[in-house]
Amino acid sequence: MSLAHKGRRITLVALVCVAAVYVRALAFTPVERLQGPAQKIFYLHVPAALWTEAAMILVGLAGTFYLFLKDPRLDRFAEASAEVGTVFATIVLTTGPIWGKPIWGTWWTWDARLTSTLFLFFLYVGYLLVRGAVRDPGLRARYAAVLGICGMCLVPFIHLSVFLFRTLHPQPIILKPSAPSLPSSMLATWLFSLTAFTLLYVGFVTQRYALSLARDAQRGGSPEAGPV
Amino acid sequence: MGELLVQAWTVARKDLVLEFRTRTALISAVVFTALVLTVFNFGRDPTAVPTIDLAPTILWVTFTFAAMLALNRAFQLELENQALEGLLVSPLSRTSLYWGKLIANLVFVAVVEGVGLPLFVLFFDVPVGRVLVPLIGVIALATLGFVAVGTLFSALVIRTRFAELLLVVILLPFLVPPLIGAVQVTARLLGGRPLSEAVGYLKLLAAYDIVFVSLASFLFRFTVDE
Amino acid sequence: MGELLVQAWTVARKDLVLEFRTRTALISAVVFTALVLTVFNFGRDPTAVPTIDLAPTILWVTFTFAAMLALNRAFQLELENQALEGLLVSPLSRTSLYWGKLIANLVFVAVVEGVGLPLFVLFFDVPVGRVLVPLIGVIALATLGFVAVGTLFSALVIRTRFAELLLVVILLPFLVPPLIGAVQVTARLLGGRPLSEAVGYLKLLAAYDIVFVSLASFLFRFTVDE
Amino acid sequence: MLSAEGLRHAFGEGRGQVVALDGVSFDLTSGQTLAIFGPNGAGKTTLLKVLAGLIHPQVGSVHVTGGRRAIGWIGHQSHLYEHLTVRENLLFWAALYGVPAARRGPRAAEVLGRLGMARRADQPVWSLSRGLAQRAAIAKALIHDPSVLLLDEPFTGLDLAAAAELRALLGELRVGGAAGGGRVLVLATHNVDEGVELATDVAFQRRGRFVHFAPRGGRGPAEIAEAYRRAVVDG
Amino acid sequence: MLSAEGLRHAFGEGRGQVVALDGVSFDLTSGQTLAIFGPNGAGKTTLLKVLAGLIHPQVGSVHVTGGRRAIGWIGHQSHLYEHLTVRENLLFWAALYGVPAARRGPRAAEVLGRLGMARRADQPVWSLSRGLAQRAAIAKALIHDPSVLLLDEPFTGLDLAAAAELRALLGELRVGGAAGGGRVLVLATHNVDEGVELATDVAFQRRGRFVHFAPRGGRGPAEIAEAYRRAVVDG
Ligand code: HEM
Ligand SMILES: Nc1ncnc2c1ncn2[C@@H]1O[C@H](COP(=O)(O)OP(=O)(O)OP(=O)(O)O)[C@@H](O)[C@H]1O
Ligand SMILES: Nc1ncnc2c1ncn2[C@@H]1O[C@H](COP(=O)(O)OP(=O)(O)OP(=O)(O)O)[C@@H](O)[C@H]1O
Ligand SMILES: [Mg+2]
Ligand SMILES: [Mg+2]
Repeated sequence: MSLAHKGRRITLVALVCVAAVYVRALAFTPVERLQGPAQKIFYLHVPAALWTEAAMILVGLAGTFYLFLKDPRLDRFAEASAEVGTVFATIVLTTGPIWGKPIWGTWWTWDARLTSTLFLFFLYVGYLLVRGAVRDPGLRARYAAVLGICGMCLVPFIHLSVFLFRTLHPQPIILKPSAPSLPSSMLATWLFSLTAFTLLYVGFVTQRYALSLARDAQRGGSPEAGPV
Repeated sequence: MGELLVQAWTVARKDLVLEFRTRTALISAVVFTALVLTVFNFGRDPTAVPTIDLAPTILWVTFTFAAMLALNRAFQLELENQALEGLLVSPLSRTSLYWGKLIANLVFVAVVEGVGLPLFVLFFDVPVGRVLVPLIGVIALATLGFVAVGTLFSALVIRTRFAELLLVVILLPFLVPPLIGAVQVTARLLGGRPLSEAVGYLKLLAAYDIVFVSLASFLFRFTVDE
Repeated sequence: MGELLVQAWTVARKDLVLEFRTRTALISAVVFTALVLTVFNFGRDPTAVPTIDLAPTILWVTFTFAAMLALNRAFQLELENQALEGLLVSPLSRTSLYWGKLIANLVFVAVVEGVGLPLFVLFFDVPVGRVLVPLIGVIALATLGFVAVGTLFSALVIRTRFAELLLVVILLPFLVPPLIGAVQVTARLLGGRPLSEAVGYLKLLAAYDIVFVSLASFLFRFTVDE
Repeated sequence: MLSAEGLRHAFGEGRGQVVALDGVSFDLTSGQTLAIFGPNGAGKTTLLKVLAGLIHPQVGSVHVTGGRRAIGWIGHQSHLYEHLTVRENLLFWAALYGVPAARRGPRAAEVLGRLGMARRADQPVWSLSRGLAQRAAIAKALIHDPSVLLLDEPFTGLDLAAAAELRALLGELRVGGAAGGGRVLVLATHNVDEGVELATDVAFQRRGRFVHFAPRGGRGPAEIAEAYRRAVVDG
Repeated sequence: MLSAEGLRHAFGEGRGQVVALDGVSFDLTSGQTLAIFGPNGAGKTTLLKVLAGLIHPQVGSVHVTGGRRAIGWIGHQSHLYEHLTVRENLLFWAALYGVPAARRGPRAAEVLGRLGMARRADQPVWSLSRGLAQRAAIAKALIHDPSVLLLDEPFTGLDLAAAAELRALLGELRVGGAAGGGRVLVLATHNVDEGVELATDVAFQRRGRFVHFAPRGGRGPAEIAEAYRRAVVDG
């Protein structure tokens, strides 16, 4: 089975899981008392948000190893992860406002976490733009690694601002030092959806990785390059 | 190391001489500062919005702009007669290039800030007397961080087309933590609050500087071509 | 007159094609808009300063900056391969050059404003729905005035060294009246006050436009060399 | 068609002043080609800029029949926009010079073809090599079929084939094509071998002055070179 | 001292791709001068940029004894800062190339004197005429006394005296001055007459390939020109 095939298979499974999460969420999980049905978007929103950040960190890690090992596979992975991260950031940035409108009565608010997601999105855009602007593959990989590492280090700083700046956004419910404060049925659904999104991430990345392999092969194996 | 610093200083001095001789970017930055300050002064309704609430933001928007100007200028300058090509084929290490540009950028931004701050005090009539030293400290802290990152990135995009644009776009997210920190600390200072209230932000700023100055110092060698 | 406009359009179209192809200045301006809007948001304490009081000033600082970028860009572009020399020795009248640059600048600024306004509404959550048409009217009125003056001045300084700097310096005082007017009218509009309250400022803006657009149209012939 | 009257121009002031033009006068009519030879810094470029109307001389005046529209100028810079293609550049300049819209495309193709640039027409200018960019600059200067051509080292960067082609082209232009009468050419260079054959008149410029200015008569490159040596190098 | 191994480089992709270097290899040792002749767009500049280390070739590699410090490169651009004077530029580049501080001033004066620029040393670069700027660029490339000299149309814009001086200077450099052994020179131009006498080896480049590459032997300009015509123009 080719890599692209595998990727497509995993993505499919993941999408089925996401659908299942929603069936479960809509049919079997209690409606949250204060927020009503709008809270259902939670299962899409939160795992996507987590993976947006995780993907950036993986981009940075891949970059770090690339600088020492010079293995083009690491660079391909970083590229794939960044593109998938961008997609997830887009999901958060669309589901957030859709959720926020009924809850907060406004599409957007300058909550630190919302803003930090927005800037994470900008970070991804910048990263991909730099990749697009440098044509020499070696140089591109190196530059991307440098930017990726900086991006990885930026994520905690952006995160820190959440706790320093007053915020409208819900404080961490699940990922906090004390025990999660979520009804167990919601927690179970949420964990299931997290698994689904992990699969989705793996599936997307695999597909994207296969695509860049194919593109390089099509160029005759010789490293494609040009003036920077 | 000595050699590295000597070469860095050679590059920085050249930049500063050029800047001093043409003054374009410097005066533009100063005038822009004056412009922003003026506009804000006329724009706000003094009874509705107390000065103190606005001042920090205005100060930092201005300073950020000055820094962006400096960073752009830093490599624009190397494009005339393709001097950059000359630098890249010379034995100058990219490390020295980085430090040279960093020094020149910091001097440039410091000068703009040095002019901007009195203008700001004058126009907004904010009481900085008591807090001048900590204020300058915060300015230095925040400026160092983002100029260090910006200089690394400008070395990174320097050989791509649309370098200027790319720089703005990739630098944007990196400006957020130092800016938030700086604005918040400045607000506390001007509001006469005890510095202890701002300690979280000060830590944030210091951590940012430490992380990114060392990261940039470590990473620039990979923007070297060998 | 027809000939004049045809030539002006030739120049403007060339500028717009170039801008579209490189997009540098445009994207920079848009990103800067996003940056300024963001920074302002983090700077202010939402409970202390109501959005409405700040919004007009922020909007206009941003737009002014975009306009300055456009004006700078307008002749920077002509410096590559000294295309400007080519324009000056060609039969193109300075009038057409002026109008061409004016059109290109207005389109450029309009695009930035077109992107900036929705961002502004989104980020600041100001209720513009009811006042959208008059708001756009005010923006157009104020923009026309200072872009017209700025373009005249950019034609004036275009052949001096340090054109960029000179432009900022001489334009600064001319920015004050349209900016004050625009900010005040915008504040009234967003505050839900009747337009009649702003009538004085509207008159100021209109008078400024009439005076300076005709003055520029009359004076540019003297920037022609013969 | 092209006359200059007592031109004088200096750059800078005081001790550092450089007199780039010092009492230059001449009068050229249709069919004449003036070749100006001179060492680096003699003021050739300054003279052509004055003739083109880009520099206003401090003393003296220039008259060109037909005004600006009649002039084609190839300077040290190409006047081309790097991010437009060669063809787009030509169409833009053709429009500025008032070439009728329907003529612009064919005219651009014609000039480019003549200069061996047909294959390169849709390349952006930034991707051209130096010689190719110079050809594009020549095409730009010729696009509106000027009757006064100011050529400042037009052979710079051209390969042998292109240089020969340009010489042929200029020869044709001088005596006039199908369209009408001859043209006036002013050719500035420091190299006597280049383009002497084209000249009807020869001037040697040194420190802003014409130290020699006479019809070429029957003189060939060797004779001119000898005269140049005597007047400029030793003089 | 300077070797290139199977260099290949193309610009752009797909249909618009231009192959600027196509399998170029050579090996030069001290005292050798390679003159590369080729039409516009042949890839001469690209080759020199690859040798200088500015472009990383897509295939192949370059080796220079002494690394970057050993290279002097005169390209199409002068690498000079317009708002510094000629001397300030030279001192800056000398410092970057590690010339000892005490040697910089005298060395700059020496190179400038040699190129007839002594009077112009304290003029800002922006005020120089084209030929004078080219001399300054040459001075910049020679300031650190490089052992490998890459010359891309170095005679551009120079007047006859300066061109002769440069030829003499390069001749001296090749065989080595007082300081030490000979140097390696690579001279790219499209003009066979220019600098043939300097060459020990001759290459003709066309569409990125060396279609001819041999020692000059006793061949003079006329013979080389004939060979060039056969190999490049007709070939
Ligand atoms: C555009 C709007 C929004 C954006 C960009 C956004 C962004 C994020 C991000 C980045 C996270 C992950 C934080 C982390 O990893 O700790 C998150 C988590 C969360 N969001 Fe949002 N959000 C938005 C709107 C909302 C709204 C309207 C609500 C509901 C009132 C909401 C509720 C939550 C909850 C409950 C979490 C889980 C917190 C945790 O367990 O850590 N979000 N959001
Ligand atoms: N803008 C300027 N400012 C100051 N001096 C200038 C300026 N332009 C030219 N000069 C000086 O005027 C003199 C004549 O310059 P010009 O460019 O006309 O020479 P040229 O004959 O074209 O030389 P070349 O053959 O090198 O091109 C030179 O000494 C030059 O340094
Ligand atoms: N940055 C670039 N992007 C795309 N194509 C380029 C680039 N640089 C050069 N080329 C193309 O590569 C080819 C070789 O260019 P190069 O500059 O090496 O030629 P050359 O031999 O130096 O010519 P000339 O004698 O005109 O200077 C040309 O067709 C040119 O158009
Ligand atoms: Mg000249
Ligand atoms: Mg070349």
